[in-house]
Amino acid sequence: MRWIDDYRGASEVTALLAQISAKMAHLTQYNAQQPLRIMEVCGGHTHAIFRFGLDKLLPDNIEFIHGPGCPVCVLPMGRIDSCLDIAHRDDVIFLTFGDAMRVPGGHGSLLDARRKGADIRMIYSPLDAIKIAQDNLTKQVVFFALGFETTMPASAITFIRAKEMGLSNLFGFCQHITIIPTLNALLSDPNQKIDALLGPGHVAMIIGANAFTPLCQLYQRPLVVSGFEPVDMLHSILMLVQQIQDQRAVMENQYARVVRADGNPQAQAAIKTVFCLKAHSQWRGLGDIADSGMQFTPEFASFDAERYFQPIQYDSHEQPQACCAQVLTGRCKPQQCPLFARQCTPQHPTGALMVSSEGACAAYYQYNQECICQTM
Amino acid sequence: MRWIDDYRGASEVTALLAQISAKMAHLTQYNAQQPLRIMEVCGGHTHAIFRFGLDKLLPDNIEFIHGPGCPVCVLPMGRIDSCLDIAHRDDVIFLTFGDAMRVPGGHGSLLDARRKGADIRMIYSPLDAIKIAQDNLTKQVVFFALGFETTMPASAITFIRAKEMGLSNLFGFCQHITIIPTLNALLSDPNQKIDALLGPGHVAMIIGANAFTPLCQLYQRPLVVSGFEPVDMLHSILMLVQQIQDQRAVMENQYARVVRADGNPQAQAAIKTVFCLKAHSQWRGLGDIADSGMQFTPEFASFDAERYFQPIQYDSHEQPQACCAQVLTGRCKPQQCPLFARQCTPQHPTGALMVSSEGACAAYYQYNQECICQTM
Amino acid sequence: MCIGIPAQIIQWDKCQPHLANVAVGGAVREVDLSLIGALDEQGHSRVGQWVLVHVGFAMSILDEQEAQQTLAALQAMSEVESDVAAFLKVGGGAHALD
Amino acid sequence: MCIGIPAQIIQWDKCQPHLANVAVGGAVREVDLSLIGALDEQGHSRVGQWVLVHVGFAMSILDEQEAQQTLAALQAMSEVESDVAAFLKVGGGAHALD
Amino acid sequence: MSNDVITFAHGSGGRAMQQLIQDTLVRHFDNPFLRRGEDQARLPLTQLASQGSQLAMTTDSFVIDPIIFAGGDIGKLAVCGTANDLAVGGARPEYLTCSLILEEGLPLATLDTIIASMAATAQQAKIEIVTGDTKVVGHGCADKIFINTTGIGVISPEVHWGMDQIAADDAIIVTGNLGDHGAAILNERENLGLGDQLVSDCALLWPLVEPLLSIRGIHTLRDATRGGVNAILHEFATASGLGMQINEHALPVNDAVRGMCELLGLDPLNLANEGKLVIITSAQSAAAVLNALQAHPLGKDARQIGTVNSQSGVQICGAYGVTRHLDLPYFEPLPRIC
Amino acid sequence: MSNDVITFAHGSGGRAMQQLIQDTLVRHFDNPFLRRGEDQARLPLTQLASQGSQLAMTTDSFVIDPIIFAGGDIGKLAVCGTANDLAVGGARPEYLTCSLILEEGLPLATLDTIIASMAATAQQAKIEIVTGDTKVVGHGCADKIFINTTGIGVISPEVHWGMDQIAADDAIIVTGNLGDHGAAILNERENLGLGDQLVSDCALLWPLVEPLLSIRGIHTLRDATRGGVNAILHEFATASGLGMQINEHALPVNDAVRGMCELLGLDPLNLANEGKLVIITSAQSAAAVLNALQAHPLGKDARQIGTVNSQSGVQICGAYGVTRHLDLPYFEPLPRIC
Ligand code: SF4
Ligand code: SF4
Ligand SMILES: [Mg+2]
Ligand SMILES: [Mg+2]
Ligand SMILES: [Mg+2]
Ligand SMILES: [Mg+2]
Ligand SMILES: [Mg+2]
Ligand SMILES: [Mg+2]
Ligand SMILES: [Mg+2]
Ligand SMILES: [Mg+2]
Ligand SMILES: [Mg+2]
Ligand SMILES: [Mg+2]
Repeated sequence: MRWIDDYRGASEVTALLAQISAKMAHLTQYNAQQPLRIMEVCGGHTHAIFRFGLDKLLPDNIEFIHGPGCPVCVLPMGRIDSCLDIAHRDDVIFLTFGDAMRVPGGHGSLLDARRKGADIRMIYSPLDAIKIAQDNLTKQVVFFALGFETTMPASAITFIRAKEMGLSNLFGFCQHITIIPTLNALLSDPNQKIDALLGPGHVAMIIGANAFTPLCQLYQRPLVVSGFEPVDMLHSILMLVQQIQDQRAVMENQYARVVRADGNPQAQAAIKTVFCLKAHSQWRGLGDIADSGMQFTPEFASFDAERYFQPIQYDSHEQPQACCAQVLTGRCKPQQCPLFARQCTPQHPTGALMVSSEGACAAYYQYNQECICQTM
Repeated sequence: MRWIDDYRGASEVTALLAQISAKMAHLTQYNAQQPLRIMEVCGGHTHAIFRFGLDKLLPDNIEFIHGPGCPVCVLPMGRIDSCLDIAHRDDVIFLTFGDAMRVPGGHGSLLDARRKGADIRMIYSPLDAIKIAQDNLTKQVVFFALGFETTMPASAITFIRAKEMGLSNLFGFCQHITIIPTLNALLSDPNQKIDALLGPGHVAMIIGANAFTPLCQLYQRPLVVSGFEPVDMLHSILMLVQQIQDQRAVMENQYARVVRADGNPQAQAAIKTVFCLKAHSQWRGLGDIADSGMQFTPEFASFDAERYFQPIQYDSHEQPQACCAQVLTGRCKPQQCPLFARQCTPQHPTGALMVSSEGACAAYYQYNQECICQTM
Repeated sequence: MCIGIPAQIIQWDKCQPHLANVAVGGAVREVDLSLIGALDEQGHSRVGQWVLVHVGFAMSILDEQEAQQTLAALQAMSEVESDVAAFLKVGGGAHALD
Repeated sequence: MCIGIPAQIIQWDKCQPHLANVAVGGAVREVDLSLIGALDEQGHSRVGQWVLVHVGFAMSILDEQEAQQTLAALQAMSEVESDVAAFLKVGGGAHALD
Repeated sequence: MSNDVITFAHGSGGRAMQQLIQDTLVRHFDNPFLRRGEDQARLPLTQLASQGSQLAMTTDSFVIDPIIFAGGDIGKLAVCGTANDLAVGGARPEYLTCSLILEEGLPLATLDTIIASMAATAQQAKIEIVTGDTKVVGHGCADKIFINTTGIGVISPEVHWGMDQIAADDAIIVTGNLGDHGAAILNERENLGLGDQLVSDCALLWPLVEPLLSIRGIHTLRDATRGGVNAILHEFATASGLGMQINEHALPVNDAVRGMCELLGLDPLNLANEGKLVIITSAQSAAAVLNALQAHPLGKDARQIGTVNSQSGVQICGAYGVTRHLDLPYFEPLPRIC
Repeated sequence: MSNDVITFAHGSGGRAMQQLIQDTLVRHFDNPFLRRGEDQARLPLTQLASQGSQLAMTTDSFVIDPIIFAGGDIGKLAVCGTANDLAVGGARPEYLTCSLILEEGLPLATLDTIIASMAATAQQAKIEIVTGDTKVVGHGCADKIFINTTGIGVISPEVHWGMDQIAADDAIIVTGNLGDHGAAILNERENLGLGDQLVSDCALLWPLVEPLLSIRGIHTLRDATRGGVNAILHEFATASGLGMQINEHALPVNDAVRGMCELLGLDPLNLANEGKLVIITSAQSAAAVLNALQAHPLGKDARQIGTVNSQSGVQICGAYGVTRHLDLPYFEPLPRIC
């Protein structure tokens, strides 16, 4: 398929690996014990790294730190429990992307709730929520609006349409979160071990590549906004290595075919109409981060499921032994968590990093645990 | 089983038949063309006549006219449609005796509605409704309170209990009807052909045998309150024949082991607390009859499903060719209805007399239509 | 209409005085006694009594004496009438009894 | 997170201007164009254009020129680098390519 | 919490399903056919062919509510039902398949109970359950558990039972009380609260059938399940073109079922049985058949209830000598109350 | 109005059921076994035994939603699925049973379409549907219609296929594009609106299997249904104790399925097929097998996707030469989107 296969070519991958290896061979400050640590911010990148074996192909003085950019992995248990509270009410149809179905809250997952009789349905597009609400006027239809900036505009347009149509039985449970405050929080941690960042291409598509520039300046770390195919990612890594070699620390945009410097203005406008920043938001494993989550604007407050249903607000008691926070911040590897592959498995995840195949722990479990690490 | 088998003995049946035959042989004004016409008021009697073949055993100068005492058979289509309207609402659990499940309204039966998704359940006792209401506090539980005086006290006690318990999610759709105004209407019809009446034993158990005395006096017809076993019924018929022979027309009570002259005072009190007469009620096939139906008293009006749900009130358009009215009033036999066994069958009943196996038409269809009428 | 069946009260618990178990043949069912009273006129439990049951309620107490009288009368009649019956059988009406 | 896939606009109906059909490989799906505009800068239909699709919306128009340049540069590099690749293969790192 | 009930994972073809199959089905049914784990069981055909020249094959799906009831459970029923459909053809039940449709949320412990019950019933009858299938459907897309069993066996060479053998003057025999199963199920399903004397008669009937193989003059037999004895008599009447005449007073009904039928206006002839046969035999053989039946506990209440005549349809002769046509109800009987 | 949908009456054993069986099942499946109307079909055992010494028997329940989909319907699927489970054992499918669980409210016209489709599919394969069963459950107690089919056939005497034959260095072959059925169903069930190029591959595979009977060196075959090719490879690996190594770039996937998988983050290896085989054959026979397969339209895209090795589990070699273990997902895959 065009635009995909173009960026999976073996010869380009070979060449990029060669370039990277050659450059890394000269950066002698990095070795297998003290590797160059690149955080891929986005779960999509994490998934691609394992799917294509990029970690195995790269020289061993490069190491990936799997970042917080998987909306499912950073979802606090208490938020799922609030969703369950709403979904279990009579006359509620609860809509979610497939991604969130298995995330465990303190009282089970949405999949468990459906098993107990709640009407919970998977959708592909937020627009599907409008159709379902129209078809079920005597029910309350609640859309679990989950995701980073990439997904926000789709939610926003959906509620703008609902408002135009006067649809009063559609609600949103807003769990939209924004990545830059979280990167700020991570990078300002004195214990962090991040040398460079692979920037999230699809978030940048909305907010613009330039939105990442202040981060680079403030923390003096190189960041390359990257596409999601192997060639994209190796190309971005090469650009990062080049910056390291040049001792620069700037934002560069490898994914320019998709990402503009200023992003998508229509999408930004839609977001601004429907959502505004919340003072505080919880992130699983990361705790409270100021200005990192969204809520409905006063103009759209009538769509706010939390306002309408007043669900119980649960505390998110995480398992004390779980190392999700350390894994998310690059301070330990999944297999160093005492629960990994024992108490915490994809079938019975303790932490959210084990739920989505974009979560670092699930990816390690699926692709690495039994990996024979043999190359042809 | 005691009290049942005692009244099914072949020797008693033989003796009674012999007595009746002997007496009827002397009443020469009655012959096969001009028989003595006895209306069994109650559907329970109709059922027993066919089940035990009493019509075949009796001399052919006695003929049964199947009366209006089957609550299902006189249920107007419009009332079923109002039930359907309520049952289809979200959050309603609709409870009914099995008897009413298949009765066709203009928009199908309760069984059809359940097929389309309505939560409709069969119960054996009105008290079951209390349990279901307690177990489903977020739903509205509606009990279809159907039946003659026999069933009214059970409904009444149920709502008295619900009131004591403060149960606010239980309602009654009241289709309780009372038999005496209807017998009055039938007997006052100048075209009626009723010579004597088998009185409904279980209604009399509640209202008392004496309640039928005025009818006998007013219309000069013998009436014997009868039990439901073959010996009971033949005994009652013998008593009727004796009155005819003696040219008397009084109320007699064959069923004294169950029925007191003044009925059951507790039951009457319960009815009076919860229900009162309505000015007008529709009867299928018989039209409007004054003072023949019940409604909730003002004190119990909060339980009235019609008040709470304001269901659409449907007209009861009956099939113009259907002869239900004539059959109910003894002016024609089921097989003389042009729809009988053609358009109107137990699987697809046009008229209500074809629904319940206590309905005259269903009984004819089931027991008589193909009957070989052979005796051993 | 109104199926009513004779049943014998077989169990009663004074903690739930308005309820009792009755037997209908081998079937046992809990019924409500409110409409006949939990206790009899002498204030005794009704266990052993026969009642008529409809939609989960005991509606009437069966009157044994009344019943005996009727049945005795009928039996007497059936003895007297055996000749008539025999006559009917031989004479061959449209019906007969085995 | 945020799966976004390139797709080509293959069908558009001016009666429903905010909707179009796109092809992703052989799969066809209706997407919403609101976030990129139903028409291009010249006021023409976007049929034939490539867009990035996420949750049923076209989120960005793929820039062909930009893409050509990058790919050309990479291809050039891969030709130049064939020696390096061969070296790596022979020299035997922890990894290799077929 | 979520690991002790059936989830979609148990039906997805993935690891959870393999585990369920091994831990529950293969464990309880354990036999070499199943252990091979192929897509099909491979059965000794030559050995089967040595027993006779006709292979009997039958299938039934079981959808009962409640799934565990007085006298049995859906697992026992699923084995007995199919085994009995083979037995009534004169075939000893040999091999069964077991196909499960499970509703998301079914407790694994319940499933285990049911499968253990199937295994125990099969073992008692020396039946091997040789292949199976498991599907999981969403909450509200099935009612807890449905089981299909399909069975095969070889028809004993000396028997030629079939509805085409039915002849006028044959005796109609039932092997015991009517309606026990239907009454027990109705009582539990509709919460009628009619006590614990209503118990399903669910049983394996081969032990009752086997002694009949050698009796000459038996024309056909059938287990009287759904629709009761009435439905079977109608099938016989339709297939043979003859009349089935039964005597009401001869019908065996136990006291609890009779009580229930009086209370709810039902007829035991229309209630299901799961351990009763209707047998059509020549009048001369009736006594021998009854003797053989009554010698077995499952047949102790066996009796002749009527005779085949040259008319048509099903006729019932009441207590006072009136004979009437017995209609086959169009519907499953509903309680009549008010 | 109420007479054109399934009602409880159709499952009650009464007249409505008899009518449904005659008008729908017996009419479409028409054959002498079924027409006899006994509780069990009586099949010619002697004739079966003349074809071989092993009887293959298999069962499957079909619970698909939607019941009619691009490329087939639940009826066609129910015949193909069970016939294919016989075929992969080397047995020509001979006789099938058909057991229906119907939800109250199912339109009779829909049922008729499905039964007609079963009949047509069976006829095409010269399979007789010899006995059946019909149950009706209440609204919300099943999902429209579930079908169980159980099949038997005689295993061709020259074949000894089985997982116990798998050996290191064997070739792993698939007979065509992966995931067509799973993709088509997911698209329709979840209303994904991904166009009409997603079509189930539901097909009878005996015509593809028959030419393989005479090829020596074939070790085992399996239709890759639920769980996809991945699940079958795991079964092979577990049963044989050997490793299954496949090459990602060799996997045949059609363009529409690939598009869908990219959009939803799915892997075609985990998607169900209903017309594809996975074949393990000795390396020497691989070419002959591929030739035989490619000569048939159902096998035109057949190719070798990997080899058996002496390790364990399933390994996949990616485009850049990295080999990794391929996990068998614990769950049915859910779309990943946000
Ligand atoms: S293994 Fe589980 S608990 Fe441990 S870090 Fe990973 S997700 Fe968290
Ligand atoms: S046959 Fe039908 S329409 Fe005619 S009188 Fe009877 S119930 Fe009414
Ligand atoms: Mg069967
Ligand atoms: Mg059966
Ligand atoms: Mg049977
Ligand atoms: Mg299977
Ligand atoms: Mg359920
Ligand atoms: Mg199978
Ligand atoms: Mg299969
Ligand atoms: Mg298979
Ligand atoms: Mg059957
Ligand atoms: Mg449904």
